[in-house]
Amino acid sequence: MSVKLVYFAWVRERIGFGDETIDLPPEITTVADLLSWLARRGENYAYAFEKAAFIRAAIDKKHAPHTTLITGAREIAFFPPMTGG
Amino acid sequence: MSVKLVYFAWVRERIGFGDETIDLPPEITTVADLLSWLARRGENYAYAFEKAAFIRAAIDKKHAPHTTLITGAREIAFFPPMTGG
Amino acid sequence: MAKIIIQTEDFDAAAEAAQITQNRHDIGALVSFVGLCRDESQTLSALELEHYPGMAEQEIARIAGEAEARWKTKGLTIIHRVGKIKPGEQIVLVIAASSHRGDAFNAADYVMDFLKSRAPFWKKQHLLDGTSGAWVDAKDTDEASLSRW
Amino acid sequence: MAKIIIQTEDFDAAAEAAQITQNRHDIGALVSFVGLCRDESQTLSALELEHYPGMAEQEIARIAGEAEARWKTKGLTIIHRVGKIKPGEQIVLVIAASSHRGDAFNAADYVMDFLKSRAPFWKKQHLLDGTSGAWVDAKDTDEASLSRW
Repeated sequence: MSVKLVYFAWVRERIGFGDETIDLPPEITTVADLLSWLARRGENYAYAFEKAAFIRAAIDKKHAPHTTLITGAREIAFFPPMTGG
Repeated sequence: MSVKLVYFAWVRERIGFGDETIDLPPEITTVADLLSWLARRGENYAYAFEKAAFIRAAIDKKHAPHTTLITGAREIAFFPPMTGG
Repeated sequence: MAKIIIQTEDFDAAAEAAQITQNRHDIGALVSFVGLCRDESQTLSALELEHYPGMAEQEIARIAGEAEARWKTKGLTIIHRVGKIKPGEQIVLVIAASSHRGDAFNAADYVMDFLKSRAPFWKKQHLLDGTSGAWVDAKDTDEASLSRW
Repeated sequence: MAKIIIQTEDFDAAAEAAQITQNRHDIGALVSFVGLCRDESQTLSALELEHYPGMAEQEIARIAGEAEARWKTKGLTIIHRVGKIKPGEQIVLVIAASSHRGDAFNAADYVMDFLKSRAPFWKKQHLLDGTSGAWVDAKDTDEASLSRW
């Protein structure tokens, strides 16, 4: 499955870029799976996701808990807790 | 004791004027006493104070429950529940 | 210390807000409340606001002081108009400034609640047909709202 | 339907309020919230607001929709700035209009609470000494505040 990943704030800064499109192995089925898999892709990812439980995710621009299935997702975002307003 | 009485809103309209200075008999010691005494002074007062429990009072520009002693008061106000804001 | 004004003229909420925030970098939240003259039935010519001079200012100052003691405000402005006010016109302004939004929301909300039921103002309706209508009744919900605090 | 804008330019709270109330006589209460860039330590050059385009608008619309379903609003405007914002400048505006003050206060308060913790915006500090400071941390109190609703 090919999916667009987007990163924001210090997640983006730590990874070094804002988006990428990657092919996911079929065993990656949840947001949590994806986070663990990404964290093993390199030091930049490991640094961005070192506190995985802290990272928020969105699937196709909707908030998604880590247990959410990513089946059919076109865009998955990872970012720190929000600080707007 | 001589005291200035002031009236507002429909209390003022029913009594027919906004203020008066009167001499109070010594047996009038509380706001409630004064209300009952005034209600007996004429039809206009009786009409204004027909629902005495509903009328609010202030002594020297501070809210005063009906049980408040009026000793030393210079100005006593009577008015309906407030509707500002 | 709150800024408190009772006046017949209209007020400029934006100018009052600017006066609180100008040249300051310590205000993070500004909550403004504007109360307007409503007329859903389209029968109203104006509301006439009567007040108890002296007591009104004093009572608003007391309410403002309680709000300032309870929440960390960095500015508090209260303007209440009196006299005839037409439908759609502004009646009352409360602006509360603070570092954080919670304090600003609470202070403005608190002041408005007590202003409604404790400040000596009364509203009389003047109707479009030329007659003077009833005095506006106090609402039980306004008195009940005070128990929130 | 709420008016929702994300923009780099500053906003005019008074003009937005006027846009909601003009030619209407059914609005009795207007609550405006303005969030400003604070800098009590006097070390800040600017906050840089980053957002997730598309999701930010969608998430604010969802929050606004919930507020409109929950309280009787007659106008709801939300403007959030992005990009660099200097100390003392405006960041966010929420205006809620209603017949009665309770609905207006609640709707504005609710929108701000969820905007803080659910809308995808992030703040980075740029310091006066030319360095880029840390990203602003989310506050536990903001998340906790949501349980009020």
